[in-house]
Amino acid sequence: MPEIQLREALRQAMTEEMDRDPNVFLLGEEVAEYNGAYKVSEGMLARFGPERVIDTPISEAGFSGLGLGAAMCGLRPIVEFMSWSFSLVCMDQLMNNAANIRYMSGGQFKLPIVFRGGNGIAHQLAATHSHRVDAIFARVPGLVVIAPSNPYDAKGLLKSAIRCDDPVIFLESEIMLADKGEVPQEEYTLPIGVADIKRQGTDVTLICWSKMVKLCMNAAQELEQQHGIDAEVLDLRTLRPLDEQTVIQSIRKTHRCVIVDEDWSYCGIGAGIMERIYKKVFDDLDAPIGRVSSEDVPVPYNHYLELAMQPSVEKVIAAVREVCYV
Amino acid sequence: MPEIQLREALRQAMTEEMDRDPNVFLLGEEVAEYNGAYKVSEGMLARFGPERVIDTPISEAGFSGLGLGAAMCGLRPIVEFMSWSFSLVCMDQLMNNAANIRYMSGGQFKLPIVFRGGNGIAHQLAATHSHRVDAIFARVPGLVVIAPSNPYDAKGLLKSAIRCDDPVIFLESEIMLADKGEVPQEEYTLPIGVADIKRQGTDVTLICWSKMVKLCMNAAQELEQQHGIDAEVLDLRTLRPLDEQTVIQSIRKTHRCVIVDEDWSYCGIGAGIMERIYKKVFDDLDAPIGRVSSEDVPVPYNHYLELAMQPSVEKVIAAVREVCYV
Amino acid sequence: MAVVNEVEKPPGVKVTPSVAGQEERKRLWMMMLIRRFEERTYQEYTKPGQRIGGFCHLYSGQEAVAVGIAAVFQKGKDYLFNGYRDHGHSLALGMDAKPAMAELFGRTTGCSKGKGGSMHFFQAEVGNLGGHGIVGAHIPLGTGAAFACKYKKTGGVCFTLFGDGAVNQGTHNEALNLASLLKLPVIFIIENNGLAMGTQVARHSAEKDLSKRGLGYAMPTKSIDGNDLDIVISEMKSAADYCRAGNGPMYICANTYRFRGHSMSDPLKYRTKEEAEKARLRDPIVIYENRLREKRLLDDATLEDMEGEVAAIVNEAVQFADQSPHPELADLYKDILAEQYPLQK
Amino acid sequence: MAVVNEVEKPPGVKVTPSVAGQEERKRLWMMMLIRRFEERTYQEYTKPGQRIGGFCHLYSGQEAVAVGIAAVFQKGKDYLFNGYRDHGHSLALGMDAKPAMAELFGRTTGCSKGKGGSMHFFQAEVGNLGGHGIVGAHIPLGTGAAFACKYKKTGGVCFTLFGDGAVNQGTHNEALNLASLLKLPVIFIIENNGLAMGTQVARHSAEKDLSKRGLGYAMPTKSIDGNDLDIVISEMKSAADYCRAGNGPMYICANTYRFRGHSMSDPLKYRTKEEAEKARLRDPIVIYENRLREKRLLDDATLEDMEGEVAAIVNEAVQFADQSPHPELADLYKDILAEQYPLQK
Ligand SMILES: Cc1ncc(C[n+]2csc(CCOP(=O)(O)OP(=O)(O)O)c2C)c(N)n1
Ligand SMILES: Cc1ncc(C[n+]2csc(CCOP(=O)(O)OP(=O)(O)O)c2C)c(N)n1
Ligand SMILES: [Mg+2]
Ligand SMILES: [Mg+2]
Repeated sequence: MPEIQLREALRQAMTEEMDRDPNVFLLGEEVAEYNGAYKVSEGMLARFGPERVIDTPISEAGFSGLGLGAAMCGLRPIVEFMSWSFSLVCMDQLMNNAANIRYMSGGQFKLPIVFRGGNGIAHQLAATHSHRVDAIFARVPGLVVIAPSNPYDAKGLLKSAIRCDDPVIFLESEIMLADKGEVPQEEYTLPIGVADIKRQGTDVTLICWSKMVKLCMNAAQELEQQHGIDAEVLDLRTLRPLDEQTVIQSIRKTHRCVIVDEDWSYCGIGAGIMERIYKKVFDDLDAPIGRVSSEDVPVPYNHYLELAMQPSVEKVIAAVREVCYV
Repeated sequence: MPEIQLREALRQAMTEEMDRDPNVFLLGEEVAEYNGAYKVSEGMLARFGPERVIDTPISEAGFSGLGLGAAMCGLRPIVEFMSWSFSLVCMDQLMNNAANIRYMSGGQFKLPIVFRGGNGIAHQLAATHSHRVDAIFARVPGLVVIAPSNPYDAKGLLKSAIRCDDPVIFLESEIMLADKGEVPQEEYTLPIGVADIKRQGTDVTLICWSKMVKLCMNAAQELEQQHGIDAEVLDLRTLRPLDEQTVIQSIRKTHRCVIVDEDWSYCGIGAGIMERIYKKVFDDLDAPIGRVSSEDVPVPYNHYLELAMQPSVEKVIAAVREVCYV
Repeated sequence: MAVVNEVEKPPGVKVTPSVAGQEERKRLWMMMLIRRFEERTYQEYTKPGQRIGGFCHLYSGQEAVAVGIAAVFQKGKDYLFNGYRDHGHSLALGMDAKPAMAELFGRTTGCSKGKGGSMHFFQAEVGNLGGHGIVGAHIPLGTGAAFACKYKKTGGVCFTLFGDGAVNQGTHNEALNLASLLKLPVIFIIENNGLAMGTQVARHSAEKDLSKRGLGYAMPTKSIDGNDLDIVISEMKSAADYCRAGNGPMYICANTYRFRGHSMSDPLKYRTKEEAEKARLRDPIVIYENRLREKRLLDDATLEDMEGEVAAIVNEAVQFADQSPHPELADLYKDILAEQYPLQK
Repeated sequence: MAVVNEVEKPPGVKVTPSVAGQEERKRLWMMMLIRRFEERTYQEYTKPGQRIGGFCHLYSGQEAVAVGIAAVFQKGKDYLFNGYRDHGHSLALGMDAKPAMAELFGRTTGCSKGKGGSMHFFQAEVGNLGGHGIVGAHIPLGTGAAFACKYKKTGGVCFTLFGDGAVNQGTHNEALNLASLLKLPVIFIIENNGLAMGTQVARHSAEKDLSKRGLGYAMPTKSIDGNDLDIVISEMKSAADYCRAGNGPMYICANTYRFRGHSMSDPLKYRTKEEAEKARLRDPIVIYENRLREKRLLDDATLEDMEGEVAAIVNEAVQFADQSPHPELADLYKDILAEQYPLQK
């Protein structure tokens, strides 16, 4: 299988779906002539032309709303946010118009729209440009939230998201765009709402998604080699709806769990998962669920502080050893 | 002590603080000539004049930002949102400018500003007008989040919030504004960051805040009378910073806990509290922490559905009986 | 197709005999229906044992705008977005009074199954895209519907209505620039009733002539009398022609007046008796009625018939709503997402 | 006080002998300092073992705007808000090059203690209110600082700068209306460098003359040459006088050009060599330098001195930054909240 970058996987997904369905189009800042701020949409203007690959002004509320109105009329927009941090200026469009119009109209409308872009902490972009919006959107009924961890999942899940008739919040990571992974030539899609065991293990379940999966895989390796602990790495892939079943099954097998989250700990996804599963696995747990998340501070510019505030292999190993009492 | 409505308590707090400090002023939609959409600021224009009680256009991002800029220059604005649901259109001003400017400037600025208004589900206002923003803001370091449950607390906490040099998210409830309670004539303030035991109990801890406190008090009474269960009712009052100590002490005493939350359960404050305390009380618990929260659906217009989706005395009693195994 | 549409009368409503002026009478009739619907809604809302809840904003006094737009609205092609003051346009676009009233009563038979309420009337099949409660938030959606018309080359336009207070939401300006930049067929229509809740235009907009709030986007702007149905029709007609021709968007301020309070809870303290009385003289229904009389297209007998008709329709609507069932608990969980999950496609 | 300010030279910088034209030379000198600072920043950012990170936006080519504003800025009274392209105005308002460079290096000695970086330069004591990364989000803050000036009757004004792309954020329009409605002393200044990242003005704004994006708010709007320092000074002077007199806000589009890419990662593919060369002819530093020569206020020797001075200052700044310590882990948790909790006051 050819190895490609995550940004290419995203581009392939969009390109294939735009070839497949003329109602799909791409909208966002610098997606067309500049070929994408992070080159995700490179070459798509040349291929599909300015009617279907559209540069917008810096008007997130305006163009996300434009996408939503178009979706109400049967089109299938892909709206790119240069960064999910900028979605804070159009939160109402997403939390109200995207999430509620179907419900408030008694089911009269479908909203087949994908909002995608880079989420989370990149490199020294400081507090305003390093938001992790996972929990902000996963909290809201009416939305679907997806956060892939590798090129294969990213392509398969983005294709499903574009075909999905519901509004999808698709969370990428700027610093994962260059990550390489095997992606088959043949077309495929992946299911939305299904977690994936990235590594089988017996001693502890590491729950993670997006950027944190690679981190947990590295930690799992070191745990095995240095500490003889066999960790199972569970990649949620979809944050809403949450695949509780797979999570619970894994914990019932390992009896121990650590949730690794790039977000702040209070009211983040990690907290949400605990809320959803704690009662159901309470009697299966040999130790309280462990947590690794970002420090409860705004993201600083300084490189070392920025690293220090985030989850690390060391922090994951420490948390695992704690729940394993070793 | 005189009994006054919660809206009067809020008005007294603002009026006393504006009398005390000429840098305090009130800004918002319909706060002046209309005397407040919900009559919280009734009479304040007459008392303080149009320089200090200011009607704004429907520009939440504009006037919340105006307040923040003024706060950076030494004023102490009180910004009223007609409803916290409308803060979604200015989320960036709150999550970035309010929460991060101090940090990003290396501590050069204080932001002594209070944002206040009605939060949560009122009467048949439907999905867009019934948001519970508690967790959205409590998740964010750099903000202080307060949610009082009665007139006495509301006045004492709002006065402290206005005197506080940090940005405060002050969550009221439209349907509590007419609630009456005793408020002393003498001036007083209440501490920010301190929970309050509203009812001493030995069998189970009910964690709640704002509207849910009254609900839990009623449930506690019925639990005692009907089921012989002695519930402790813990009113958080401040959602950030969370008073973990009081919460943990109570659970160590009762060994059982139910968190009652008007928000959705996934990634709400209830989830946040579990994240913060579960590990610390794991060995003290005789049962997994119980939960009562709103159903995972947008808020419907129909009166009966709207009630059905929210926490109720019955739901609280059922949850308590479950954790008490009776 | 006809330059302007016929008002569709619900079955059973007899059409007045004389043929001359039939269209005009039907339009008058529709304004009367809206007025009657709103005034009855007021009664139902305020009477003991209240069966209507939440925020409810009445359209009385502004009827000419919605009926004028409906006259040029091409069903199956065009779209309309509005704020929460949406009963009038919904009836004008052909919503039956029954599902309209039933929605206010929160019943399953309501146009939004009782989940949306007064602020959220939708009728997808006629292009009525709501009914939106957050001030200004629907204006970008209007550019999106217009985008769809252009993308699919349907020749449709999107009428995007909002109040005078909504021009102060940034979404308004972002939408204007996008629409003009992409040359989208959208007509931005301010229903300027002089007030944003209790705030007069002069107290919420630095520029008093609201049509000027559309300046700076290289699109034509215009201020019109929103209480004169004939003017509204002709202005909307030429605006729609302009947009359909691919010239991009247009910005129209329709000046009107609301007779009732902002919502049910509004005591109208900010309004003098004199102002209200003066306004009554410019009642769009009275203006149009007199014009038809002058043109000898209307006589007392016919008007009486029409009044009887609209009264009957609204009575039936209330009965229908009252007898309709409330949603079931299970409905709480329906209409949230369109798909079943896990989802593979 | 002086009509326009003297540029304050850091101690140790010798002032060129002849007294005539001293002010003018100091302004030229400040533009040269900014240019040198930015070009050195470019080198430091791009050289191996990179010590500057994150988004970094250079001001080269736009110096006349910041230096012109600084000439009329009244310290202790006035305020300035800007976007993230903020090195130039910070130096022009008197920030020492050392804490400026140290901030880029992320050190504790930086103007924001290494927590803000390039986009977040602040200097509270001179009224430099930043340095803001979210496009358009600081424009309402500018109206707030102006509100404070009016509330406290200080006679101060707030210079609120933003890029051409920021006019498309709704916050821009909400701020304009609020400022005009409340008659706030704020000067809205578009630094129109022709591009929002890779998007030319004509592709992001329906209205090509950006000064017109300020229409509709009953405030004066104007388009000026932002590359001619004398023009900028006189226009800012009259705008500030207008605002200080209590007339409300003013809207100015200063047309300029950025020599470098949008940020460090920008390959500048959207720009032809010809365009870039043409722009060089309108380099604000060259324009002003030539004017001073024509006026016989500048000779080669003096210019050489000045070049030596700014080079030395920037060199020292880099050394200073390089030798400054990184923040400690404990600093991560400082400067978040001003108070200690639990808090009772
Ligand atoms: C973003 C937002 N802010 C505030 C409100 C509360 N609100 C509802 S209607 C209204 C007044 C709107 O006036 P206008 O736009 O003139 O419309 P009209 O009611 O006159 O038809 C306000 C302030 C809201 N719904 N949304
Ligand atoms: C709300 C928001 N959207 C997008 C961005 C990403 N972004 C940063 S700068 C920029 C271009 C701004 O151009 P302009 O306003 O002309 O300022 P200039 O860079 O030319 O000085 C964009 C799109 C952002 N920071 N904030
Ligand atoms: Mg109005
Ligand atoms: Mg620019």
